[in-house]
Amino acid sequence: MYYDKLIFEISNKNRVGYSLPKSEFKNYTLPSEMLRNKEALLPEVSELEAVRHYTNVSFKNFGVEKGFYPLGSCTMKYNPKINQDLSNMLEFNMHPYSPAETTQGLLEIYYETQRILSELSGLDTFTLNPYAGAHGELAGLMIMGAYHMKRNDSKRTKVIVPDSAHGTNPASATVAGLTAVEVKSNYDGTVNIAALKEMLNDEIAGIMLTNPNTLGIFEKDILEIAKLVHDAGGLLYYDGANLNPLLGLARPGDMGFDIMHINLHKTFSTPHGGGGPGSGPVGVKDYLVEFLPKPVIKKQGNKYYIEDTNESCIGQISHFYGNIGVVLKAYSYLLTLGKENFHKVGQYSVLNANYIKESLKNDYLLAIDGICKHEFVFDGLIDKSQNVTTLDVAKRLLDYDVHPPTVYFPLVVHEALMIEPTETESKATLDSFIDVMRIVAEEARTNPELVKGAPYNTVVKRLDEATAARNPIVKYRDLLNQ
Amino acid sequence: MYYDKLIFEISNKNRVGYSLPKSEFKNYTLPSEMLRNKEALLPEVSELEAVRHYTNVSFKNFGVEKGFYPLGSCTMKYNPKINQDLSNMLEFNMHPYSPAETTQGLLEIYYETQRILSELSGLDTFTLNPYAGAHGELAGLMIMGAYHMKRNDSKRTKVIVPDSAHGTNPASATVAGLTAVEVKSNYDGTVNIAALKEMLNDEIAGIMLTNPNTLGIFEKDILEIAKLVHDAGGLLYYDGANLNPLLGLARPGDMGFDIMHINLHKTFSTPHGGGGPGSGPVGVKDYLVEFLPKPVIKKQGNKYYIEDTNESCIGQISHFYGNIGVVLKAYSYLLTLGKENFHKVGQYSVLNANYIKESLKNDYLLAIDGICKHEFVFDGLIDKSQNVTTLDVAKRLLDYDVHPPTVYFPLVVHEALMIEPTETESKATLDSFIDVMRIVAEEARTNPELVKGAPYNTVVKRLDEATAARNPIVKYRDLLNQ
Amino acid sequence: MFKYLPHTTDDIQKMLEVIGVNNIEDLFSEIPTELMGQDLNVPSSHSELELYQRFTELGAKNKKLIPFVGAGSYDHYTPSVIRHIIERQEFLTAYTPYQPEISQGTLQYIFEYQSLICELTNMDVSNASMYDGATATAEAMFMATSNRKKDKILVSKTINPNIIEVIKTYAFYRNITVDFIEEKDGETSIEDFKAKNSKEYAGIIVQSPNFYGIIENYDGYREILDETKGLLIINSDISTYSLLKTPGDYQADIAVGDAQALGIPMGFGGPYIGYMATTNKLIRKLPGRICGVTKDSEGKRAFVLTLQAREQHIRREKANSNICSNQSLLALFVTVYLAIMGKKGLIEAQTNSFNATHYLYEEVLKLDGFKPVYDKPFFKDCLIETTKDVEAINRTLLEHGILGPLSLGKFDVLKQNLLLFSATEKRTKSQIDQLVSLLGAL
Amino acid sequence: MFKYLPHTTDDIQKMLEVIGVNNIEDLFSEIPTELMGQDLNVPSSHSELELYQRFTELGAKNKKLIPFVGAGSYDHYTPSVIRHIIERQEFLTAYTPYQPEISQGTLQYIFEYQSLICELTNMDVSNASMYDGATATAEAMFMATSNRKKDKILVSKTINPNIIEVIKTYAFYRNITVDFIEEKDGETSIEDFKAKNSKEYAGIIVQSPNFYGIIENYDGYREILDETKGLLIINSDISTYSLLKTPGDYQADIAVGDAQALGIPMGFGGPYIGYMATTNKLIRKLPGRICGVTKDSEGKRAFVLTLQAREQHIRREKANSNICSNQSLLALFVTVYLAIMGKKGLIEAQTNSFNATHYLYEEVLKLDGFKPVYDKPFFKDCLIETTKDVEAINRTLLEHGILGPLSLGKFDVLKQNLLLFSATEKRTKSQIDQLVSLLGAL
Ligand SMILES: Cc1ncc(COP(=O)(O)O)c(C=O)c1O
Ligand SMILES: Cc1ncc(COP(=O)(O)O)c(C=O)c1O
Repeated sequence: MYYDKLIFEISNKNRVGYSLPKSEFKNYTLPSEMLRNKEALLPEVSELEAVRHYTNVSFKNFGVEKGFYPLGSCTMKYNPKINQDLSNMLEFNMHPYSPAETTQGLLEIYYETQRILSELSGLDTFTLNPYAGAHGELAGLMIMGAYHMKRNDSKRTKVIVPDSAHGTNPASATVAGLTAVEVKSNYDGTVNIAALKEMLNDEIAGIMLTNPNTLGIFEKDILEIAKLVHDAGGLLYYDGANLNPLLGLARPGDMGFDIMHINLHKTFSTPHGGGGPGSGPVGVKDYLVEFLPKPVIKKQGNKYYIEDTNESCIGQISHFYGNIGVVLKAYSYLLTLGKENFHKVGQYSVLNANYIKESLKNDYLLAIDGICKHEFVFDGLIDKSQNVTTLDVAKRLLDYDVHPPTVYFPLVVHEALMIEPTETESKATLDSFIDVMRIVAEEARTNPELVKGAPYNTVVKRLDEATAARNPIVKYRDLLNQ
Repeated sequence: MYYDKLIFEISNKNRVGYSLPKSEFKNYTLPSEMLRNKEALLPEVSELEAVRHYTNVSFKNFGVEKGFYPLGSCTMKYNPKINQDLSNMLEFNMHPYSPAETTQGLLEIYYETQRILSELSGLDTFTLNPYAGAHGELAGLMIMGAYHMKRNDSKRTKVIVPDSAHGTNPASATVAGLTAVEVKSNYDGTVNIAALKEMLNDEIAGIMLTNPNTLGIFEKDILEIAKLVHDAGGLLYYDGANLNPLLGLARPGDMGFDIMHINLHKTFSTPHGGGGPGSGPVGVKDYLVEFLPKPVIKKQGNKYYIEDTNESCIGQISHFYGNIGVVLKAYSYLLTLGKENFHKVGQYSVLNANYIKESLKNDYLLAIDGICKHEFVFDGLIDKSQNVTTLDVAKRLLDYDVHPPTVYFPLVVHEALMIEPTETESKATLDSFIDVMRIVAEEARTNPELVKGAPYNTVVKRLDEATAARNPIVKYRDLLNQ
Repeated sequence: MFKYLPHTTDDIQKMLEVIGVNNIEDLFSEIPTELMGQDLNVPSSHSELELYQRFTELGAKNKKLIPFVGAGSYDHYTPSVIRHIIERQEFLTAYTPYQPEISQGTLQYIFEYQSLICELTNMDVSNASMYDGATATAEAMFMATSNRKKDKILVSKTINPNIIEVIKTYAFYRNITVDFIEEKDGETSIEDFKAKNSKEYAGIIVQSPNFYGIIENYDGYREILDETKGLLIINSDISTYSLLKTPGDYQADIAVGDAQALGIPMGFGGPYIGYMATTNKLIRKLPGRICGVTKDSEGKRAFVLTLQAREQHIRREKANSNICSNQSLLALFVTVYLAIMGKKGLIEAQTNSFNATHYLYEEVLKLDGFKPVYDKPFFKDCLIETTKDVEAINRTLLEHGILGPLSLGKFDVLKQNLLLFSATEKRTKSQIDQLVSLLGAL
Repeated sequence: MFKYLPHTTDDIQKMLEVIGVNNIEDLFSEIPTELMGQDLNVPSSHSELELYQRFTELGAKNKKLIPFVGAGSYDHYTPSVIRHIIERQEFLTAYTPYQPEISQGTLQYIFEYQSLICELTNMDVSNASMYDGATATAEAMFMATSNRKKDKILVSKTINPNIIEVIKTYAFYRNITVDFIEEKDGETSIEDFKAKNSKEYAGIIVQSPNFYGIIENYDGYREILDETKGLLIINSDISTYSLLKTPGDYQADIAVGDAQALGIPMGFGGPYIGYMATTNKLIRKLPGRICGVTKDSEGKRAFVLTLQAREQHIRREKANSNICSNQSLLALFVTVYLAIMGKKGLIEAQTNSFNATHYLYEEVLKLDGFKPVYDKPFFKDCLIETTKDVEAINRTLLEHGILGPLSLGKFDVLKQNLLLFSATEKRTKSQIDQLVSLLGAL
């Protein structure tokens, strides 16, 4: 049966679900004008009621441990349990102001994680302070800005961003006080060198690239691009949200990138948590290290310490040192993969993507032919005669207990179905996905209305999103007041 | 979609899901005739495959945190998370042969748990060695036997067991080398005093009672019964599998019982785990303490120690000291309830049962009128004209996401539906159960075929149990060989 | 073979055949060879036993301390059930709820979270979370400057200096000018505010309880701002609204801050969760995700992400915020925390913290060498001045397993002898008495 | 109000009205008043914080030790995923699968468990679990005596003495006579067996690897027993069947023992899990639950408890066993363990343990004052005789955080100087070297 209750709707006056020790202190008082005057409507439930409620709520979700989750650009790989266990160790639950002598373990993890990321990426030093990918982009672009300012080259305010880029890229540019300008792409989303050359001038702060790009294509002229941008006085920013395809194989730093961010919640397997917490470490080449946001964790001899007095840095972008709990998990994952396996992540994620691509290209329209990297994009069904859209396909997949691919991104592909299988999936899982995709394609041909009416097996059916936006009901009190 | 795979069916040659450190030792060898000659067919899956498999398998189960579980005689109360957390503390994961000086914490928990159980039950000392209720019964009946033997009264080999008793009672008697004899009951399952008097003689080792009995009725003449049995030279055994109804209110020891067991996995909320592990502590009066199975945990001054040389004891009934992991959880629960709440467990479990009983007695046939204790029994629907059975009702409840009550037990009630709500359920939950039960009764009247065909919303429908028993397929290889 | 990588050689061979290449390397042939094959100085693969070993060693390099400091990270009690719920794979491993039909779990808790934030702050609408209280405050500044089309903002000096640092960083790169309002007796000076406020400013950002733990009073702020059409942005540790006057009571435009004090472990500073709530008027300026109620095609109540046109994935360079992933699982954490603690428990936990801090304050002030700094009502941080050697104080306390107060010298060399203490409901009387006796013995 | 008890006074009032009584006490009016209202000397209710505190203190009263002893409880590695799976509420909080339509989860893992036990033992059918290896062995004895209709059984003296104790207890009360087969050079004496065996006995119970870790050879046992129609019951730590000859290979009738060594934490002795498997011929004599395959009304494969007519809830006093709740969750534990470790991992873990124990054996024997007892192949326990002071040995080791060997003096005063060592795959070379050097320095 469909569980449709809100926690507020099972609440009952005077019920409790908590326990606290009896207070040992006398009651101190506050002037009454400082007190809130309207009681907050908070739940009153027993512990069992709370647990049962959220357990039933959880049943309405789809997680990686239920089934295949080929959500392009999101790298939904397996999130090992051991990372969770280790990050929960009480020894790591320290107050952020504990002196360095009492937090050497935590500081070592921070330091070592950034060091391993440096090795893997070919950039020299990382900060783990950014909270997510977009936050990393922001910090990275601030560094780009700071670099030019320090050189008194502050008319450089434009950042080149391809049209296929993730939405956070242009948005981060804006938030960092820069102006995003688009460069023409080739048909496969790679940078058009001629167009690039034309754009490069002394107003260009740099270029932001995802490589392989969001179409899954490696920028094969990257060395030339890097030279062009550098020669023009700009810097290269690498959106490494997803580092899977090249992990252990090739490094952004060696390609000429100066700044990058990595999403630990993608490549390094920290769970997405329904939309965070993430962690978006930013790495830079040596000549940019001074700009990294403070506080900075450093090592001297065998001791780790926190420096927060660096003058030339971009400033502070987080209250403390970032999402350390996420870093703990990533560090555990890095150690587990280890030297022996990093490159296999790259290889198998690419193998899996190409296998699906080749297996389905007779039913779905390949946006770009040829070898892809860890993900690729279909432009919907090949047979468009029945007007079955990418959205319809996605919804129909729900009925087969598969999480749909990313849809309608990247924007450059009209009916985009962006597929990223990740390396942790077996051939059997890929094969059953391929089967389901073929069945849906067949259904679209033979029974298009079936597909357009999907999903049927989910707890709720297609939703009316328009009404929700027209008349937003965004809290329980809005429901009460209806 | 129905997940129907066995772990063997997703296995793939050479795949692994484990990691071990590289061995640092040279390889020693064994004579080849000592080695197994047929390779075991064990799974070969990746960690994700294993996790995803068992997650999907878990979706096919119903647990207390999903919904109401009024399974009579099983006391399906809420199992607090904190008990789980505390029992997992690494500090308690000791080798059982660790010397007492290194396990004082564990021994204290063992000792204190038995002491609190003693207080609650009015018996003087407990052993926590028995692994489950039936195991406790066995140990308890051995103690009964040992007592008579020690007194050279060994013709006492009969144990009186009412017909309404749980199946383990007579079975335990047999396994303990005693003979179960049935005493006539009154209509409400209570002991017929006249019949009892007639049975009492010098072959009677004792009597086993559940009080309140499995029909939920308190044996109000218990003091008289105790006197009769004691005067006849017998002992009284209390099946305290479920101590809920009298917890903190009245004590078996005070009623005259000499021996009892308690199921920690019922009254004291350790999770049932799909059928164990349990823990069935056995308590005895002072004059029986010498018979408790060894090893025995004792206290001297502030120190705890293990004694395993007691000569008069019944012997050893477990390899070590019982299911300590279960004891840890029960101890945590005992401390949480505490003096302030024990009696409320008794009160509310009884309140809840009576509330349901009164609310449904116009639709379901009450086996026994009047106030019940923590559980009670319906003899199926009142309206039997449509031949809708208790089994049909139970199956139909599945469609409403309610776990059915215990069915066809106790055996003395033909169409038994045994309902035990427990104290952790709210009035709202009881009300919605009552609603569902009424709906099902109404369906049975108006649309009996609907009820007889149930369930409809479960992952599998009614099962063919007869074929399974006729031609048992009890392992994967049987399926392969089909 | 490796436990996270399922492919056998046989699998790989079959897949390569379908793709039509000979070996895996062929899938990387477009990558310039000079880029390939670096030898990496990285640890070798750890088995689980080795990993436990390593983390146990690392854990042992930290020293467990009993904290008597808050200053943005509070050692509150965490109900045991929370971890069990948020670690259910259904919640933990899901992505952002882009496919609402199979994400009703995430969407529902976001809706509950938004409802709770609105209840506590007395505001109309909350988003689904921000990174932390500091970045949320910086985003509130952007919201204000964008809405008011101004490039200046007023910020009170009584705000936590780390939050000020983040505001400054965000402001600097986006060419926003931050002007500060002076403090007076430990509070934001309303006189200075009146003096400085003008139509040039998008509004003012204040914090209460402020960095010193002092509860500020914003009566009159609304009126002052209405004259210049400025926005009132109030930052707070949200747990304090269990007892204290809310942004809604002050007719604030934006309520913002951290929700860490709702039982989130100190965790060396993160993950925490920034909250942000505003008025109906400003809903379309609110950054981040918002969940709303709708119906499915059969009329069932259901939840969706709504008003997405505000967000970066649609507006791209025109978006006012770049936030994408946020702190969703912590929103669930906070939601379960509030469900478990409930109306009574939240108040009890905060009242106990309040009382414990006040007891600490009273007892420390009885000692020689300690005196009050401001005579203002405070909540669960309190400021005490000492004539003793601050380093010696903290060293002694550390030796006894105690994390002592924060010296404001960290932010201002002149304030070396001002100590910021805090006690939560987890601090027992005997712990506080020990602290006091250690301080007394110095 | 209390967190586990949801009723408010208002709820209670309404419920009492429906029941038609005035107060809760009225629900207990039939209970003699002299039985009611005892004042109990029990602890008062602990909040979670107090409970953590209490358990932390209790935990600190134990001392973490590195064990070099097995003897029925082995410190093997536990893969991290197991706890996460078995603690899913779907598994953890369910009862015995009496309603198969909503218990397919439990039933399926039982079926997998049974399959795995059959694979490892090479037997036809396994039940869904027994309490522990010792009680399972006693139950095997009952199975044999009941099946053979005899009241005598032969038991080898090389069996773990605790198991023997349990066998003796169970036998004594049920009037079964246990006669012992002597040991010879650390093994069951086949000569003594031949000499004592007769039609009076239901069969023989042996253990391999036996208490000393020695791998016994049961060639010829089947033939000896066939002459008297006796049953062959082999007890073993099931993990050893990863490498060793199985009960099936010896045509045993019952395979029985403990499965703790499949990664179950030592846990101070429990919960562990007894396994029990037999031949098709004896399936109806097998105690406990058995899960079988069937179909549902739509033809889907599904699982049910089957052959329930054997069990106590149906046969009552005629049942041959009283077992009801067993160790179901541990059956899931073992199943997940075997899924994760798989064909290769199980062998690797056991081979590493075997090698570690042999290395330990070799190194200790190089020391003065230590010498071998038997010259027989052993597995992961090994027996060494010492001329040194056994108490001093264990005291010294304890001081270094090591749990030393088990002195057989615990069971036989004459064997004080026989030490039973063990090492698992968790023991590193440096740990063993430390042990050896401590022993050497004595
Ligand atoms: C290519 C790319 N860049 C940037 C981001 C932004 O990362 P986050 O959501 O962690 O802010 C994402 C993920 O959504 C991404 O896929
Ligand atoms: C009344 C009664 N007695 C005894 C038992 C046996 O307990 P266990 O299953 O733990 O052996 C039970 C539970 O099934 C019971 O309900």
